[in-house]
Amino acid sequence: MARINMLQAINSALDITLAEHDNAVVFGEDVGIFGGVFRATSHLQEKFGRDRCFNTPLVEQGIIGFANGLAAQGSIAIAEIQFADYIFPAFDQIVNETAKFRYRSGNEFNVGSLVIRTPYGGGIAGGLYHSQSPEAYFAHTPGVKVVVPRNAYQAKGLLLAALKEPDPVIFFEPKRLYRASVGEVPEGSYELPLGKAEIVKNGEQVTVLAWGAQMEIIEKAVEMAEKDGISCEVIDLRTIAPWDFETVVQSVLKTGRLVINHEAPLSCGFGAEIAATVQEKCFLYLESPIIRVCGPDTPFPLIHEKEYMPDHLKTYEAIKRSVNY
Amino acid sequence: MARINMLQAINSALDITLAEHDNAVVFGEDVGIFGGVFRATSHLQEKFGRDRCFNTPLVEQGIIGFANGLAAQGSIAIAEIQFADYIFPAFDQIVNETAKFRYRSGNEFNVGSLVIRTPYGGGIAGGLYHSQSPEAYFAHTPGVKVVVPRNAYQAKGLLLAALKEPDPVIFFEPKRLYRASVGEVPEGSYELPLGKAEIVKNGEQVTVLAWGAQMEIIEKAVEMAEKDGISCEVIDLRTIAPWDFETVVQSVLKTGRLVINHEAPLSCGFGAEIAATVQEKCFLYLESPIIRVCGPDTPFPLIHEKEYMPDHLKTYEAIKRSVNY
Amino acid sequence: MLNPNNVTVSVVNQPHFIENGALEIPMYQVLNEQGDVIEGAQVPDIDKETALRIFDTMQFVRVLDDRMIAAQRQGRISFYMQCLGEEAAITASAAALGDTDMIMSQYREHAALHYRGFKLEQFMNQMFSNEKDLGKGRQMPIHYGCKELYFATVSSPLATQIPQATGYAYGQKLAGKKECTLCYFGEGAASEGDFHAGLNMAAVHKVPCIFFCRNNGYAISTPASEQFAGDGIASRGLGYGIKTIRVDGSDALAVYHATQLARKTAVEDNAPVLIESCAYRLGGHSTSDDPSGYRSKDEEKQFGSSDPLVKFKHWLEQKGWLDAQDEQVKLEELRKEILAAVKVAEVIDKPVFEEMFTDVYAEMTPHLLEQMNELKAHIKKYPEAYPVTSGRIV
Amino acid sequence: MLNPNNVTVSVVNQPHFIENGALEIPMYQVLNEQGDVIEGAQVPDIDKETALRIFDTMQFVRVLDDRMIAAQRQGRISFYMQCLGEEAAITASAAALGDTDMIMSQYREHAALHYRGFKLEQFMNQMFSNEKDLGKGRQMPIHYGCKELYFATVSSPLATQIPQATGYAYGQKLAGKKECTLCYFGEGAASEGDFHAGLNMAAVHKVPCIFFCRNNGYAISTPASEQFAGDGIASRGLGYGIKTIRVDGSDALAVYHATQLARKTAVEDNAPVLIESCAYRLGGHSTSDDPSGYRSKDEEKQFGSSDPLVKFKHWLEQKGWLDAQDEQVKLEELRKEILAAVKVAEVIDKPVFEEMFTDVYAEMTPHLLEQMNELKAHIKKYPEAYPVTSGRIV
Ligand SMILES: Cc1ncc(C[n+]2csc(CCOP(=O)(O)OP(=O)(O)O)c2C)c(N)n1
Ligand SMILES: Cc1ncc(C[n+]2csc(CCOP(=O)(O)OP(=O)(O)O)c2C)c(N)n1
Ligand SMILES: [Mg+2]
Ligand SMILES: [Mg+2]
Repeated sequence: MARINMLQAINSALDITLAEHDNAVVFGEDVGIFGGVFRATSHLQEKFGRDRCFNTPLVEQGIIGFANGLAAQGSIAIAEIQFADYIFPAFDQIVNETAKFRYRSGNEFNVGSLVIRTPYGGGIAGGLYHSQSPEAYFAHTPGVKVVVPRNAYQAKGLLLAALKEPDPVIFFEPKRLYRASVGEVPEGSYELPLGKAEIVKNGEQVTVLAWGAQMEIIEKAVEMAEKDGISCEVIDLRTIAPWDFETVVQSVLKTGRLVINHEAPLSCGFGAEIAATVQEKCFLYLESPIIRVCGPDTPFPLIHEKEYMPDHLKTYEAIKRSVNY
Repeated sequence: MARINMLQAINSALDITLAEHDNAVVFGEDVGIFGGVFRATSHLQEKFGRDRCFNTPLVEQGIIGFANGLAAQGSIAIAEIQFADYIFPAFDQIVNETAKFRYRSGNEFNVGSLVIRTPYGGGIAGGLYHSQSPEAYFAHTPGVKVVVPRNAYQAKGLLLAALKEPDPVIFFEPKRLYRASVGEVPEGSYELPLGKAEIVKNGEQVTVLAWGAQMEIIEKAVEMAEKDGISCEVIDLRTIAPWDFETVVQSVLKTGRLVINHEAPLSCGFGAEIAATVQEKCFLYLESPIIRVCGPDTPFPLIHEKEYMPDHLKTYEAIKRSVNY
Repeated sequence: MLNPNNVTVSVVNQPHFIENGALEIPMYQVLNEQGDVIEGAQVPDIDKETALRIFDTMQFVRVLDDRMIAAQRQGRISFYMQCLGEEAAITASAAALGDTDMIMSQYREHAALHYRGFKLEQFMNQMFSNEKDLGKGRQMPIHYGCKELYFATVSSPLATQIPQATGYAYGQKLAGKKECTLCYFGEGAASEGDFHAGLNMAAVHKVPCIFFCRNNGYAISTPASEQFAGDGIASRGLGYGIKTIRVDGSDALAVYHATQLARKTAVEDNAPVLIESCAYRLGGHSTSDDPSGYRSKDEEKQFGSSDPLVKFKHWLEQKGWLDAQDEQVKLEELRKEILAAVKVAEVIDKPVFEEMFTDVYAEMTPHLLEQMNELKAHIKKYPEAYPVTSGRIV
Repeated sequence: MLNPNNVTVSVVNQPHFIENGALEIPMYQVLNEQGDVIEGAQVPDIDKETALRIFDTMQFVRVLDDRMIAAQRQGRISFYMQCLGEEAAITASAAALGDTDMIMSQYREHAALHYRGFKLEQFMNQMFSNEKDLGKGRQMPIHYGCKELYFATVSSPLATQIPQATGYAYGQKLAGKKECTLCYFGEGAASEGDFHAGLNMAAVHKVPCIFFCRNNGYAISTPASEQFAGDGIASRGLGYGIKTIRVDGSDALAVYHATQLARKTAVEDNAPVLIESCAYRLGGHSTSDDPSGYRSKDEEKQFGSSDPLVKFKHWLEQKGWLDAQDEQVKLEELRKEILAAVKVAEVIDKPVFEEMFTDVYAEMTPHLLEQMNELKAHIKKYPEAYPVTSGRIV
């Protein structure tokens, strides 16, 4: 165990995987000698050579197209998209190819050994194009799995699990926590389960749910609420697709209330799916409407970042509204 | 008034627009002399010349990139994407450019005069790649408007309105109705409002909501349900973004029940947003959980198309479940 | 690298523009219109067995296409695409590969699959979406794929296979196998961004990949002249620093030779090669298409003259490798076999209902399990409404 | 069209591969390293006023860049990008345009905007995201845009402006205006699918567009040698059938002349032109970047020698158009002006909170209205948490 940050944890997961598997390859824009613009791939080229860790030309659709082919061939393809905002040129390769590779071929071929890593989210003064949280687009895309870690420990364990998973995974990394999230992380290999939410804190009156960087936001809000005497259950969804509805439903059956938080715009964000499912499965148990605390339906504005963010205060207010309904 | 089909209605809207505006341009794959693979653009090149209606090279990202530029210049850009399944290579141009053009420039520039037309949906034995309904992706994208007509009359009126709208519009055309939907359509120009749902039928016990080609499906289901003595209110949403939550909420406040139908996969489909919003706004009035009758979370399978489709029987069963909860 | 900008360094002091025509890209031909070897032409090393296997495949596909178009007209299958006029381009290129070289195709290249050994009934099972289809009936007719034969499953979105071929070939190189990937695509698909991505990455990362562009003059109704303004697709090769050749796609020998040489470059030098094969698309785009809406019979006559089968047959006969007498009998037999295979395939059961939910993920998720069970109960309630599957739901 | 395949028709009977080096693409230069006109070089028609305006802009930008990098280090702005080494390429190309020609840029081309007349305070207002920013504070620093000056707002996603430039130019042609669009992008951005789309469509649809590629040897840390394997970006022009020229990007006269000629072709022949301008990126990619992580000081020294300002200044002095004496005074004044402008801009109010919701659509939708009102109430409740806007919420 050592105290390291999330970038180091991710780097370690990649390092372990490249060392274990000769056919594991890391690639993307600037991931080579430079180690990526955030340095998540530092030293990998040095250690494993230019064949196993390399810069690609600047073309996201090519990176994912290449990754699909490489994974279909049987290699472990680990692609980096420099910012989640730049995943959209690769959208066709992901939605029409990655997600449907196994299904359309009747399992003759698959790209299960593909992991796409990409930093997402706001809070770094990135404006419209260095702040987006596009997980909902992929949650509407059967065939891919979507994972978002909340801290260094989770990041390494979930990434190692994603790399073993026989399905393609999009791994969204909360970039504002890259250096900020520091914690005890085992040096060796370990895995945390995909498709399983984690109850971070037990509580009675209201379930508060988020994922990734928003976890620390809701935890802060919950702290405030508990001071008011509101007992909150806190859930980290961890995997967005397929999401662990059972854990969430169990929790809401108990608390009768649900507050969901995400950074992406409200409309048709993943919070909508959670709310729609939970209202159906917990109908008779709900004490108040499910509340979503999300980004508004605007692009991400630089100067009004604070106003835009679904922060702890907005979440705290929502918890109170939920309980006092 | 003449009885024409949806393709003719669309063709007429385009014809009127090209005749009225010298700077209106129609383009896309095979839309020129051939008139498009579905013939929605028949005779337009003949009438208005190759400068005003033309084939593009086979590159969707180029078509929408070109369209964004052309609209920014001030022309009326009317782009066709041959199948909605092939809109994904243009996803970046739509999500990062079209949708954010006005916002990011502080209204210095805009692409409000852009309309993207594209046939969507299943029911024509098209399998994975000629059947998709991707409207939810765009509903999660602030800055674009999304419209889906249910018949020939609606198609012409909504398309003409979309062409006048000062915002970019994605116009999804239900391709299985192209020839099947025949009705009285005025020869001249007329507009139907964007952002307004239509109550197609009044009822008391349950609100049944859909859009586009699924309207005839829910109408069939409602017919069955009414024979059982269930009074249904039927709503055609018409505009997906921004959607008319007021009309829907008013209806559910009255009926206390809601069944939503869409072809796209259930998870994070637009039904999720409707359900999430309605449970919040109608919480105390809901008599039973909101039910979504949707495509399952799989790619669109050719041979199991019937099984896949959220058909009238599934909808009928859902209506009964909703009422008998 | 010459310098940080990676450009040549010669200097001029007058503004000099490069224009169309600056570089001649001739077309490689071995056979003339009749099928005689052109004087002075280099005939590739080809043995009798290979030559006959190529010819057999070309014939097979010609007859198959003809019969399946008829079957589509009769409403027995929903859709079909033929390769009329392009049989030599596809078959001879596939023949120049090793058995374990990967083929990634667009959709008009079933000849390559047949050459590899895909059986008549396998074609049929796919087209009739029955339970023996390797693709489990999920895709439209002609979307074949077969892992055993190293033929990637066809995917309708155009050009997506191009960067995938680059990635696949990279994996082959990494594994140290002396294998390559051959990627087919049309001149229309070459307009997609994925083409640019795939070729550029292949050149930069030095992968053993052959990019085989079938320039057949049309993308549905769009003529090549409205698709690009350069000199074919070959003129792009230089821009990527990829070795490039243009061949007459109706000439099986030229295609075979060019592909042989390309394979050698790919495998021995770990370098991609671009082949532009020109052969007019003689038929409609697909059974949904009617070319009379966009091109004249005259044009079809003028450019459809050079039938690859006639040419290659003539050459085989001259070599004394083919016995012209058998021809009619053989074709008649083939027709019968195909018709018989249609009849078998169309009555084979369709895939069971559960196959709708498998293969979305390696293992079915709880969500899908729930959805599957709900649907099962529903079908049991209304079996007549779902005749394809209800009979076998228990 | 030559034939349906749209290819040249010459035939060879031996397989002949086209390879790198088949076509020489020299670089156009007028000035040598010192700034002397190379013997025999064609000097473009340029008047004193234009030449001095180019030089003034180059100087302005050099000083602005220097000062704003310092401001970023001091934490006054969050981010900056300089164009060190590329001042001539950007300024001289912009100078060759008409006032109403559209400019679509990548991000490193603020020199073009200054040349057009964008004022110092306008730059500042954008960088400080204050309420006078034309972009309403929504984008990161250096994402300028100005309708009045025909300069499209910068958008971070790379290469998206390339097909947009094609479309914009198509609109100009349709409107019958004798105008063109100039589109700037880096050699890295040229790898994107949108590059391929934009250039191919421009050639096919014959639009008056100049594609100006700044090949500066790097895309962040990725050297050109890992970006492409052909001969620069110019070698792609032929593939699209686009007239193409390569120029020395540190040579203001060569760039000016090439762009002048390109504009003539664009506007008079309705034909696109590709210009590849080579000038080494002397500085870091942005203030977030540290080049020492991926390139040597040696390399920087070797290729950074030819300073476009030094060269152009030398030429101007030789012409007798520039008075060397004033130089230092002028630069000092500029620095002061800039510092003063920083101080003004940084204290101007930020855009009011409502601007977060405007311009998503032409008119605010009911959804946004609801969200805005909710947020307003929230901010009123917690004003200290939203100091940027709470003060002006009523
Ligand atoms: C991304 C995408 N866009 C559009 C289509 C529809 N489409 C199918 S085939 C075709 C034409 C392809 O032409 P080409 O690549 O020249 O191949 P050919 O049919 O001539 O063999 C088009 C436009 C598609 N399948 N995928
Ligand atoms: C689609 C997209 N992918 C990645 C990035 C991140 N990014 C910003 S600038 C840059 C390098 C661009 O290099 P080049 O085009 O050569 O321009 P230069 O910076 O050298 O002027 C990258 C990768 C981006 N902005 N957009
Ligand atoms: Mg073609
Ligand atoms: Mg560069």
